[in-house]
Amino acid sequence: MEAFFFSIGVIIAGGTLPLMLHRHFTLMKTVGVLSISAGCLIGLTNSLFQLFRPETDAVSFKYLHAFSLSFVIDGLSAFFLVPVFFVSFLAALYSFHYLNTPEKSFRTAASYLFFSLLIASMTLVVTAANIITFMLFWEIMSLSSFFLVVYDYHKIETRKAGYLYFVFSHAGAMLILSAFGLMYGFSGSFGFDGAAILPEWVKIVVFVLAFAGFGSKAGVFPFHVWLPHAHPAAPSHISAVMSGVMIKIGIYGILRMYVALNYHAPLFGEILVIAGMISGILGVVYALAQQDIKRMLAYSSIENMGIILIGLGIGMIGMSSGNPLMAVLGFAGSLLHVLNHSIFKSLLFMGAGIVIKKTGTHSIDALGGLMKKMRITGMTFLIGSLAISGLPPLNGFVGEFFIYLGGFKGVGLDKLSFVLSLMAIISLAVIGGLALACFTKVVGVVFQGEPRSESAVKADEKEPMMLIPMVVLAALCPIIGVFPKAVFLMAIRGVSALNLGYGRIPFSPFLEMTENISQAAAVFLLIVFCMLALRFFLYRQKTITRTGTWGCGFTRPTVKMQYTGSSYARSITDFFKPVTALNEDHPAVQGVFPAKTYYSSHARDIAERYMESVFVHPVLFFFDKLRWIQQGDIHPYIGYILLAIVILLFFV
Amino acid sequence: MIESIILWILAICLSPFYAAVILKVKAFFGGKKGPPLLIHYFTLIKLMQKGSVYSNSTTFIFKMGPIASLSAALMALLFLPIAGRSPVLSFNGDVIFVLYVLGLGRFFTIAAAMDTASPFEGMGAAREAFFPIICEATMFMILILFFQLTGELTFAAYFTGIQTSGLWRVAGAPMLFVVMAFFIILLTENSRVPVDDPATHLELTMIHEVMVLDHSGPDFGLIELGAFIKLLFYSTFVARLICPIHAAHPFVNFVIFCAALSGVYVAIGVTESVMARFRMDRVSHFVLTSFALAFFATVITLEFVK
Amino acid sequence: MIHPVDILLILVLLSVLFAFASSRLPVLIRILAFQGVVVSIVPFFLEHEMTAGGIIFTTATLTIRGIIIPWSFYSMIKKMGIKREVETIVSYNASVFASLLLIVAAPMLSHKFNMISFSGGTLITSTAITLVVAGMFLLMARRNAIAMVLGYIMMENGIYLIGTALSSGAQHIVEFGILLDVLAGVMIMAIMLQSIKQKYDNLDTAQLSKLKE
Amino acid sequence: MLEIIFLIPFVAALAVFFLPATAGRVLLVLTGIIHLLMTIMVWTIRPEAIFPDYFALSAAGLLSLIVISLLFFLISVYTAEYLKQSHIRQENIFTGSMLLFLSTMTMVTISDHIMVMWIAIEATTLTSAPLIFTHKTSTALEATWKYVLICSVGIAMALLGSVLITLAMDVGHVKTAVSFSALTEAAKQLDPTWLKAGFVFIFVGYGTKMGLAPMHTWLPDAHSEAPSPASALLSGVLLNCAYLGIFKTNKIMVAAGLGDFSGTILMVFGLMSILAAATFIIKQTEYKRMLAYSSIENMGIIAFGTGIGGIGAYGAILCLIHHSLIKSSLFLTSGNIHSGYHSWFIDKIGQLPARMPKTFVAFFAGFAAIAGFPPFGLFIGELLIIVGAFRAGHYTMAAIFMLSLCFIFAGLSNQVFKMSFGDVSEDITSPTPEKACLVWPQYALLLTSLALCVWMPDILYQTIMAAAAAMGGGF
Repeated sequence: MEAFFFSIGVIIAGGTLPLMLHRHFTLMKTVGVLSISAGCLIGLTNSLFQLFRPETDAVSFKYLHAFSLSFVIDGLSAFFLVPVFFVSFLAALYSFHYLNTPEKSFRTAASYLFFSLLIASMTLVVTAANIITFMLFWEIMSLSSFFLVVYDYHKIETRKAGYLYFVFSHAGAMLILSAFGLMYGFSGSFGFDGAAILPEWVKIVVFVLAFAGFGSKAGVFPFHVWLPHAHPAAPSHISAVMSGVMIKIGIYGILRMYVALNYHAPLFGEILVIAGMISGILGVVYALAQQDIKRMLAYSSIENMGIILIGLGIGMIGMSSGNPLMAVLGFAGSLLHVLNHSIFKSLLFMGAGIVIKKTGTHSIDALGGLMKKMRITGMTFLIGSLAISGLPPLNGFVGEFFIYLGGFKGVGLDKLSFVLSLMAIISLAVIGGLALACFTKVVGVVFQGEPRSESAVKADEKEPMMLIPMVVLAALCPIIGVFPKAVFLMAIRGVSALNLGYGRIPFSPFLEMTENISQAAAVFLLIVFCMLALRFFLYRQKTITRTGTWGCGFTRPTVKMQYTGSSYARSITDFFKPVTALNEDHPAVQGVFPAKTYYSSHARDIAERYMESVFVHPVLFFFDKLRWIQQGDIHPYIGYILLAIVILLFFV
Repeated sequence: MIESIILWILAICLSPFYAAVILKVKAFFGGKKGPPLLIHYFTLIKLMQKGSVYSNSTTFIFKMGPIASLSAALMALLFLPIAGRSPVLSFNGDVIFVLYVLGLGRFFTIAAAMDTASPFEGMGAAREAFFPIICEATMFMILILFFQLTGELTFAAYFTGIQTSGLWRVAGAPMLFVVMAFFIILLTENSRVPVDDPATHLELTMIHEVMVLDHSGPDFGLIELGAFIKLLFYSTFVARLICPIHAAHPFVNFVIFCAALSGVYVAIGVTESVMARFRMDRVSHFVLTSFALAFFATVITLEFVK
Repeated sequence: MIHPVDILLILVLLSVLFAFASSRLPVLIRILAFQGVVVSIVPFFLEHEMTAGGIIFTTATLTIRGIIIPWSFYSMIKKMGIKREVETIVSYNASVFASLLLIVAAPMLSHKFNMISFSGGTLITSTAITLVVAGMFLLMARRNAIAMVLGYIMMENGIYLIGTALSSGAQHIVEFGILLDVLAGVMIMAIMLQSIKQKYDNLDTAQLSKLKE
Repeated sequence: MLEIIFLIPFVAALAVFFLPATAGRVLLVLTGIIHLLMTIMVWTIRPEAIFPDYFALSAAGLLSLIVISLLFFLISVYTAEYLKQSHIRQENIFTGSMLLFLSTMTMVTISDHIMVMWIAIEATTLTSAPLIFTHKTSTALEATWKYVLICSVGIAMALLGSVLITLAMDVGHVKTAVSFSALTEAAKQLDPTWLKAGFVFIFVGYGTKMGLAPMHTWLPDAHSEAPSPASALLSGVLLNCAYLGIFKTNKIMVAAGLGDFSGTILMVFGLMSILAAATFIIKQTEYKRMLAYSSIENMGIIAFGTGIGGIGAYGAILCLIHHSLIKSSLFLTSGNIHSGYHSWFIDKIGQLPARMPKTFVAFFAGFAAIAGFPPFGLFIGELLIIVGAFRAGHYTMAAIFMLSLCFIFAGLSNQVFKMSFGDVSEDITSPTPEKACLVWPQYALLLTSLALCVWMPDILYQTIMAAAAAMGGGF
């Protein structure tokens, strides 16, 4: 535990020192990055060590006399600590070259402060062992990430994003607090472990409330509205941390509540599976429809949260129906996906960050051909895309594979569990296919083909500190994909902390599965290698000519003729028409010599649309109607006093 | 094991031959003599001997495309019980692995197409990305059914030995739906009429062929080979399902299997001859039909089993 | 036999009626002066024994309520040339009707609280309630600022009545407090009145409704 | 010797009326310092009062006293600088009234007798009226008029309530001093009907002064029209004084076993206040009015917490302390913003970080604090109130409470965003000069709130617990 707090101390120091050094830009960045990354490394080693230790560490401090700040590192906490420290470490490195405007020296320093606070609060939330501690650091986490989101507050979209994020995180916190309040109300103790004695109906209410609250942080549909706004608005290393790890804290919250309540109602699993399916499918459909590269990645995070939730739901269904194998597979699969998603999503955000920085545009349809100028970025982005599409032999597949296996175990169950397992499997399949379409679109349009605009022509990549983290992350994807054993053991450690009542979870049946994956992946790589050799052999001493792309007989092709991302996605989004209504803007062509015209379209998020018309407008209308109270004349004001007295006297 | 590997190699070698059966059937319906049954071998050899022309727009991904798609097809075949013999590789959940490996092949095919900056190839890529989504859903629906029937998640459990006839025994008539669903998947995944027309010359209406417009020489050869293997892979399902007979002697078995396979290819050829290809926006409905069939099969069977 | 206090109280109630009906400021002020005097002398007729301090306080109250305040308002109207008409929100006829209703309702309310069981006449509590509510009514129904202040004074009269008549334990601090309140409060209000007059040249509070949502 | 603490500012105020303006400023700060020192002394040695029937120290009073004293000191530092910049006619009246205001508020905190308390609270109204009227504009006039009249009517109700409580004593044949402490001890013997009636009147009366809806109507006007230091005082401490009256009466009610009755009233009015605040914050156009409505919200929260009792009462007292610290800092900051942009309209403010970085930090930190974010103390207070509400089983009320807090947050942050980051029409991005004396008091206030969320002195904790214990506080 000391090492844990020490690492947090170092991280915070990395946030405060830059504030003092903000006059020396490079020195400030060096100090900040070094300190934060060193702290993260210490924390990472410590949490790996903690993860494989049998006993849990607990520590408690007195707080404001009556309360205590207690922290516990059990398997679950340690499991979530790993990605938090790891991704933050790489994001800190990445920021060194990413934040390179000396004119904004002070703002950069402030961003390091909030960055360090964000890391610290995430780790403290994950280790918090009572309500007060949890809420305290949860709110600090929201607040510090908010400041990071509004880093570029000059842009109006950023301000809108920051506002949405702020309001949603507050509402989410209120929901969580109400769940905690109920817990405290019935148990009378602030600790999580007191929750096990609640009556059953209270447990259900608590779980539902907590799910809604944590779900809004995790970006679960329909509480996700803030996410596609906030993640693109933040600087890219922050997006990487937010999308890579911060939203997982919401998942952690759900799991922690599940552990604390120690109640295995089938309802929990059902809620999670259904929410997961909706988030997964809609998330990826919207991702496909996006034209902004970071927004698209943000929606893809929603999709992956859906996959994780499906896994958790399968685990909970397995738990409630007394199917240990299904439970462990579901939980372990989704924990694995938590880890994997944090790796490839932060990789993709970092890649997108470089692309945006170098080309100055967010729009997918304005880019193209970057693979030639940004080789490393392109390669790593490609690997990340393969991984996030869940393709073997990369890591994205591993988690999904276990979730599938768990889901198939559920097919053998009765009625509702069967239907849900069936739907879970089908939706995982559909999500997989759509994700593939989505990421082929991004890779194909952004990195391949020819540049579609001037800005995409003069891109380069020279900053090593931005490339190294991406290379590290990209290397991890195939490594975990081929040798999932180690991370799977980590996930099992996490699952055993879930208090499922199975005692020690045996490793052997699961290790066999990971062995299978390794073996198959190895065979596959062997085949690929043979094919490469074959190809090399076939091309010996052959004439290779280079020329323009064949235009099917069209002799003057231009880059404008290329297929764009929007047209690529159109047929699929049309298939999901009811939820992906397009907003089109296209002034009609008129007159003999028509002026230049344009066409723009974007898919509107159904939740966002209905949030306005179903919730925001009625609320505003209601409060508008109340405004006559303060109409300026003093006479009714005195009447209010009389009225209050008269009404109250009735009750005397 | 050795036997399985021999069968695997045999299947690879036979795949171009069977693809030519389709051409022969189509020629028969067209009242023509048609190309020889070994035409695809000639084409492959010819292609392998040539050099290549690459577009200036392309990168290494363009060259990765053929390799990835061929490797994926080869990998998939490794898990497939050919002629009812146990496959080379098999483990719990290999069906999922295979489907996703095929996805990897598709990813690279699409990426290679996008690499050329050609509008037509982009169009094909978009379609290639779209239709298989529904196919995968159907495949998983069928898998759920098979899992319910056998309790296993391997191809070996479905198509080895007497297992297949076991499926028929338990599920009965609904199995016909599954066969039809499989056939539709086969047509879609392998870009056959009525989803796609490999013989057309109008790039705007093509899916798979248009994606490989810029590939040439050995690269194109590898793609072709991959396509043949993939076709064989799906045809094997259908063949085993319509002809689940398992004889004691492996050779007899193999002959029966080959005959069934020929039947499937003839059926493809007949379909191609008597049907016109769909309008692009109707294709998704057609593919959805397969999902509906699989869904009904599952629901009916489960009622039946209970 | 009619208790002497009751006679006083009936006079007070009458003054309420008149106050509601009067449309002229000077008349209103005079009625309030009269009411102040009557209310102030009520303690003399109650059965408490009067201490020296009590007598002093009562006399002081009498002077302030009956003489100083009315006189100062009177002179203010004269000096500043304030319009004598009282602008209303609720018309005079309706006001009179309301006051009648009030006088009927007040005893019912005092019954509810068993107030009659206290020393003094039966009327004392209902009169006090009437005064308080009537004062608030004036505050709500008159637009003229002076009339509103007068309403406030009427309210204070009612509270004074309850304070002195009903509670014996409250020592003189109650009376002192009320006195201070009336004096200082009215003084501040008078300053405000002057400022309003300076700013708007009349005392119609309808102009004072700019601060609103 | 306790009384001296309110006599000193009184004497100082009298002196200021006869001194030149600059000397008045010095005396203002000086009195602030002396008052703070004396408050600390009162905390440590707890002197006896000369008139023990009228004045006595109570836990709640001590808390209010230290808050008043600290706030006044910091605000006086700000005011001294503020007065140099703004051109207020008859500055002596302003400074003198501030000191008188301090004197009367101090008197509220140490008064124990029901009537003395009432007199002191009424006196705060009278002494603060000149502060609101400082600018002498027509709107200031209107605000003052409404303030004086509505508060006087309200306070008259409180007087009636106090009289009714003495009646309750008579009916119950209780013979003690009419002081809160004595009454709390004898609460069981008081006549419950009269006590309830008395509470209703006192609640409505002091509630008017405290700004509980629907009696809050004067508050936004008065707070927006007063000069910023005066608004800070009004919002930061005046409301607390009124609350003290309700708190002490509620204490009697709880002791008399009528806690349910008074608690329900407090909770319902608390919720109404929060909803009223939400109504007007959402579409607010002037930032000072917005802050004023936020005060109404916080008073509602405090009333709600007090009504819950138990852990909620503890939370309410925390909220009371932190609200004073934070809200007064926000009002002071609003004065800075006005001096930079010369407008009270939210639309006209923008790009704060570029133009007034220090003010921005104070403003945004204040906003985060008032919205209940850690590491500021309001967070703990609100958290305790919410869990307390659940503990006491008021689920519906807790739900309404949290929902309206969300609405208010949405409204408040929308406006604060516009002000902080929005674009301004005129294109001035060069920083406006910011005097140290005009930002450090805010920082000090916010840092105090922050520090109290991290570490609380034992004596403070004991006092809060003692105050909350009367409401069944504690855990």
